[in-house]
Amino acid sequence: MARMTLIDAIRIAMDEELDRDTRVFITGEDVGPRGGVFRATQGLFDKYGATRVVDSPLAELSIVAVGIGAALADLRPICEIQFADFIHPAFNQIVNEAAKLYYRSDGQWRVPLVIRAPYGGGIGGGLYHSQSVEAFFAHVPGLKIVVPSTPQDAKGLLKSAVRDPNPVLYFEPKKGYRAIKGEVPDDDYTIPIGPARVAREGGDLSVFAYGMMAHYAEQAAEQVAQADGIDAEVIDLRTLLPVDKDAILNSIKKTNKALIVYEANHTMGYGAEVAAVIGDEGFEYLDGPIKRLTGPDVPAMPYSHAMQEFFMPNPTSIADAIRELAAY
Amino acid sequence: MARMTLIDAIRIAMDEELDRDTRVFITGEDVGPRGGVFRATQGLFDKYGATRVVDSPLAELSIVAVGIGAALADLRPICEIQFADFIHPAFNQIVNEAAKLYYRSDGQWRVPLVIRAPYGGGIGGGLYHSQSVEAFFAHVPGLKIVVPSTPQDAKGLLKSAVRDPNPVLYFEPKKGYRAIKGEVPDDDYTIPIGPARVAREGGDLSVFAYGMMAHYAEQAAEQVAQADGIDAEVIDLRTLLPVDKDAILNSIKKTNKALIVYEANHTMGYGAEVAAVIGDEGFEYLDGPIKRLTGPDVPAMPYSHAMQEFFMPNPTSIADAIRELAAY
Amino acid sequence: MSTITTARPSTHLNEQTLREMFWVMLLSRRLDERSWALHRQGKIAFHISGMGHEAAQVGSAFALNRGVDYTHPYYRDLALSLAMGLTPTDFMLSLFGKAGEPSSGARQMPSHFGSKRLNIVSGSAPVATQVPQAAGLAFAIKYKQTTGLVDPNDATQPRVALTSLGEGATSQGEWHEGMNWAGVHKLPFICLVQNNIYAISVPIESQMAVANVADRATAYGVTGVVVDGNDLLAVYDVMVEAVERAYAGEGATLVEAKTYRPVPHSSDDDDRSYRSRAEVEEWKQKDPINRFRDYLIAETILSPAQLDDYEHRARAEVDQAQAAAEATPDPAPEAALGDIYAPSEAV
Amino acid sequence: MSTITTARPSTHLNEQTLREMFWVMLLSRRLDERSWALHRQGKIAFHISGMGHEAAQVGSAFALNRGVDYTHPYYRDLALSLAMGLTPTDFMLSLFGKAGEPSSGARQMPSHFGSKRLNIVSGSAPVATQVPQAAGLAFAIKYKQTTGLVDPNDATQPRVALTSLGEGATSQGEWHEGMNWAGVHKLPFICLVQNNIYAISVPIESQMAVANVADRATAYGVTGVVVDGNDLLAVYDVMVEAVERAYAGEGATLVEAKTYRPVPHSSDDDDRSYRSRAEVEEWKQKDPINRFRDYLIAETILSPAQLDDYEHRARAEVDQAQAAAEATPDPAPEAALGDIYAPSEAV
Ligand SMILES: Cc1ncc(C[n+]2csc(CCOP(=O)(O)OP(=O)(O)O)c2C)c(N)n1
Ligand SMILES: Cc1ncc(C[n+]2csc(CCOP(=O)(O)OP(=O)(O)O)c2C)c(N)n1
Ligand SMILES: [Mg+2]
Ligand SMILES: [Mg+2]
Repeated sequence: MARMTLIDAIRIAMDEELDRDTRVFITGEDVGPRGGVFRATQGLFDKYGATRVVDSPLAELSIVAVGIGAALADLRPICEIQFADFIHPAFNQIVNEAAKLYYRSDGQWRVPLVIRAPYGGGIGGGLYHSQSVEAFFAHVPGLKIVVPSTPQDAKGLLKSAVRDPNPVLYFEPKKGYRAIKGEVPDDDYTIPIGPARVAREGGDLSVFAYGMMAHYAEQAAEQVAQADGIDAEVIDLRTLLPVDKDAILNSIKKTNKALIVYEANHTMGYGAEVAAVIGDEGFEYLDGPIKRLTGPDVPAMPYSHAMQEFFMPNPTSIADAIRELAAY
Repeated sequence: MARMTLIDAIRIAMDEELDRDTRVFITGEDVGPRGGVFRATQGLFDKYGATRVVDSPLAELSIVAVGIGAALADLRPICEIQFADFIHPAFNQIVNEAAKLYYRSDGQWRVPLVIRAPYGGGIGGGLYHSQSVEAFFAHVPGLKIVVPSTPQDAKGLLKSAVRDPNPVLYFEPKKGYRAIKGEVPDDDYTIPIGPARVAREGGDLSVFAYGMMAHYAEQAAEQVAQADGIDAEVIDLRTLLPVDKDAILNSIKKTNKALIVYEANHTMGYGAEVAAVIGDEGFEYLDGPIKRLTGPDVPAMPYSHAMQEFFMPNPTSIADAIRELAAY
Repeated sequence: MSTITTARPSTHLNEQTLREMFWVMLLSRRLDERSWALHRQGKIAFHISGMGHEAAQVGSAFALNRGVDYTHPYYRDLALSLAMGLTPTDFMLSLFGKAGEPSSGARQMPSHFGSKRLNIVSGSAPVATQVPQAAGLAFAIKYKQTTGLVDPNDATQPRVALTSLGEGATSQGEWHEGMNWAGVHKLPFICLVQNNIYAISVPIESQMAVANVADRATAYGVTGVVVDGNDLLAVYDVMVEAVERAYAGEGATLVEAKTYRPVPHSSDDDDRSYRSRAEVEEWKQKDPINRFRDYLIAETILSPAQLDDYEHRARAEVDQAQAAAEATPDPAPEAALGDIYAPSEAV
Repeated sequence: MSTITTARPSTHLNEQTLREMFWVMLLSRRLDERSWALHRQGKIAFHISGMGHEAAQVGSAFALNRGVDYTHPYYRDLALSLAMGLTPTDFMLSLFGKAGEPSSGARQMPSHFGSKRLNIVSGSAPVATQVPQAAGLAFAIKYKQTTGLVDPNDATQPRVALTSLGEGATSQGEWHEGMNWAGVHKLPFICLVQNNIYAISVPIESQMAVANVADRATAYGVTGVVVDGNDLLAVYDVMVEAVERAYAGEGATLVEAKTYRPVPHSSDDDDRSYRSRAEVEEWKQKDPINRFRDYLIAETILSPAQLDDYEHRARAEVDQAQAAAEATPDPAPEAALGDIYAPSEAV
């Protein structure tokens, strides 16, 4: 066990996977000598060389497509998209290609590909360095989507992603890269893709979140527990696709109330699906409206600090939403 | 008034807009002499010439981007994407550019752009000529999304789209191109982007749908009215973005039960947002679970007729779902 | 810039191989013709044809280590796929969308060729997506050789990746990015552009402002070659050079085979709106199969009797394939639900 | 293929204009230096610099009908934007993210230049997206002229669209598609590539396998020109030719200005991991502003006293801009909610 930041855990996972399996390689912009703009690949170029840690041309479509091709040839690419905001040029390759190759080949061609991308706001990144893009891809069967919120999960889930025979999008809450710290086992463990994590048990209501918002939701839950005696359960969804319906419904059966938090735009954010699952299969257990606390429906997060803070949910606004729902 | 098909109404709308305003032009693959692969632009090249009906290179990204640039310069481009399945290469231009230009320029630069794309299944198109892509874009504030289901709406909404100062995605249910017929006024009318249409009034439950599924939902509602005495209200959502919350909630207040139908993949389809809106603001009126009848969560619609029919909701499966929900 | 090849590896082909090349072209053509007929009869819903492109495809295929080297073809590559090892029955199953169709389990439209066994990557419909993926296949070849995962001289392993597409599809950004990777990493990669001067109805002048697609090779630092795509042996010659270049680690090649599609784009198309009958007739005179047939007969590599025999065999194979497909049931409707995620396995 | 220009329109520039060009470069540089200082002082969160690129930008800008012709610049185009008419205060407001910042209302990060009034299209961060959009602007210019919406000789109307980007960004499919439209439609379009041989840390060899970006012009049937981007007048000369070509309806030009970024990519970068100090020092010797200053002084177009005066004025303008920005309040938080949809208006 060692205490470390989220980004350290991510780097260590990659380091260990590169070490374990020669088929694993990394490509992306500035992942080489520069070690990535966030330093996620720092030191890996020196350790594994230019063949396995490959600075790509500045072209996301081909970063993903070359990854797909290499995965078809049984390598294990880890493709870094420098910011999730820049994944859109690769949308066609992800949605029409990576997600559909196994299906369209009747199960002959597999795409064991990992796409890592830092996502989310609150770091002064403005419209194009703050986006949360997970909802787009959650509509695409054939993909898996992972969003870690703790260093322990980050390492274990990334290893699972590298070993998964399917394309996995691994979105990293970049605001938490250095802000989130935690204990990480030293050994070669994995955390399965699929199951959500009960981050905090509680009986009064359920808060569903992931990434930075899961981290904030835990803080908010502690706050309302101490200040208001509200016992909120926090479910860190952690895997967004496939949807962990059981975890969602089990929590609702227990608490009968749902608050869903995400920092993406409100409309059609991932929480819409969580709400829809609850509104259908969890309907009979509900004791209150299904609430969402989200980013507003504006084209993207603004740069100015004042506007940015206005945009982002935070522990305080989550605590307020918890209190309001608890009082329903 | 004249009775015509959906695609005729679309063509007439374009013809009239080209005639009305020299700034209007059409570009896309095969829109010129060929008149479009579905014949939506038939005759327009002959009438307006190569300057205004422009065969584009085979490159969707640039079809949209050139459209954006032309719109910035105050033209009124209508960009045709040959099949909605091929809109993905243009995702970056639509999501990062068209949707955000007005916002990012503090309201200085407008993008009066229309993107037309035939969408949906049931025509033997397999994985790549059957997709429903509306949900991806419904997560993008700054865009408007329109899906007509009748010839009258098709003409009026397309004219509104051409005259709208914002980027409008206009998705055409291609299975209905010739299958859906109806009366269309001869005059230069518009139908506003925004409000849903009550396709059938009813008191027992609400069916929310759009495009081909709205057409089917009407048929199913008639069926259950006659066979089972169930009085279903059918709301043709028609504009998907901005979301017409009022129409949704007003119907729910009246009927207390919701069935949402869409042919896209289940998870994160547009109906997830409709369900989430109802689960929050409509919660107090609900007398039953919020149901969705949708395409399954598989990567895309298969080609084989047997599998395709298995994938698509249809009037019979909608009628069954209505009966089941009515009995709740 | 485009280079003209001077080496003529085709002069070393034995008669048996020459006849085999002819046979694949002929079989492809007869299968293709039957497909159009089936569509006219209302027996199948859709056909997209490789007619006219057979020499470009078969000449390319025979330069590869067939069934071992990677191919990532497009919808016109019927003859190429047959050369790789797909069968007429495989194709008929796809036309009829029947159970057990080997490329996709009848999930895809016809002509979306694929076979893991033959290292044919299953293609999609969005054009040009295969190009950067094929660069990825080529990247993997080089990677495995560099890291010692495979022996560069092991002929049981893929040593080149060939992808193919139409001239129109080179307008896509996907093509640019794939070509660029191939150039930057000097990959064992071949891009075969089958230039039939139309993308559905759009003529090449509306697609690009250059005389030859192969001229674009300059932008990527790869070798560019223009070849008469209706001349089987000329295609074979330039392809052998391209393959040897790849095997030798000397980088990628862009081969432009100039040809024509004498039929509509697909069974949904009507080409009379966008090109003259005179033009079509003119090109039909340059038919690549007739041309190679005449050559083989003139060189007495093929006798008229053998030709008759080939025609009979081709018809019989096509008949048999059609019968087999017609006798096969539809897939189970629930087969739509399979193969969404590959199962995890022990690492 | 690249052409070398022989015409020297710069020989016709009057001294006043030459000094104005120098002034814009100097002002841009001083503003840029101050921005770095403000970042070091922790007063601003982010800066991305145009240092070293001033000659490429100002030489280009002065060849245009400034404030009328369209520009669609990128984040390094501080000097270009100043030449077009943005002010140091405008820029300082963006650095501080303050209310009323004219390009974006402080919604965008600094250096995302834009102004409807000056026909500078508001840029985004994803690289190369502006290229096909600028092709669209150029398409609109030609369209309006062809359909009679504007008079081709009306100098109050935009007659060319210039977009600019780095060499790394030409790897994007967006670039390919934009260049291709410009070629196919023979558009009044100029693509200025500011080649500083790095994309953040990635050297040009990992980006493309060609010697010059301008060599890629061949792939699009447009004119390609390489120019020393640190030579103001040389840039001006090739740009005047490109602009005249556009105005005359003779098509698009790809101009590659070879230059260098003597500072890190942005305030978030540390360039020591990827390039040597010696290399940086070597390029600093080629500084475009010093070079033009020495020329003006040698030609007695600028006196040492005038130079001093310029320096003082530049400092004063930068001081004043900073003070103005610091004195301006933050935007209202709720300003985040504005400008989602343009209001409909009477047609
Ligand atoms: C991304 C994308 N856009 C549009 C289409 C529709 N489409 C199918 S084939 C085709 C023309 C292709 O022309 P070309 O690349 O020259 O190949 P050819 O069919 O002539 O062999 C088009 C536009 C598609 N399949 N994919
Ligand atoms: C699509 C996209 N991917 C990645 C980035 C991150 N990024 C910003 S600038 C840059 C390098 C650009 O290099 P170049 O085009 O050479 O321009 P320069 O900065 O050198 O002037 C990168 C990778 C981005 N802005 N957009
Ligand atoms: Mg073609
Ligand atoms: Mg650069």
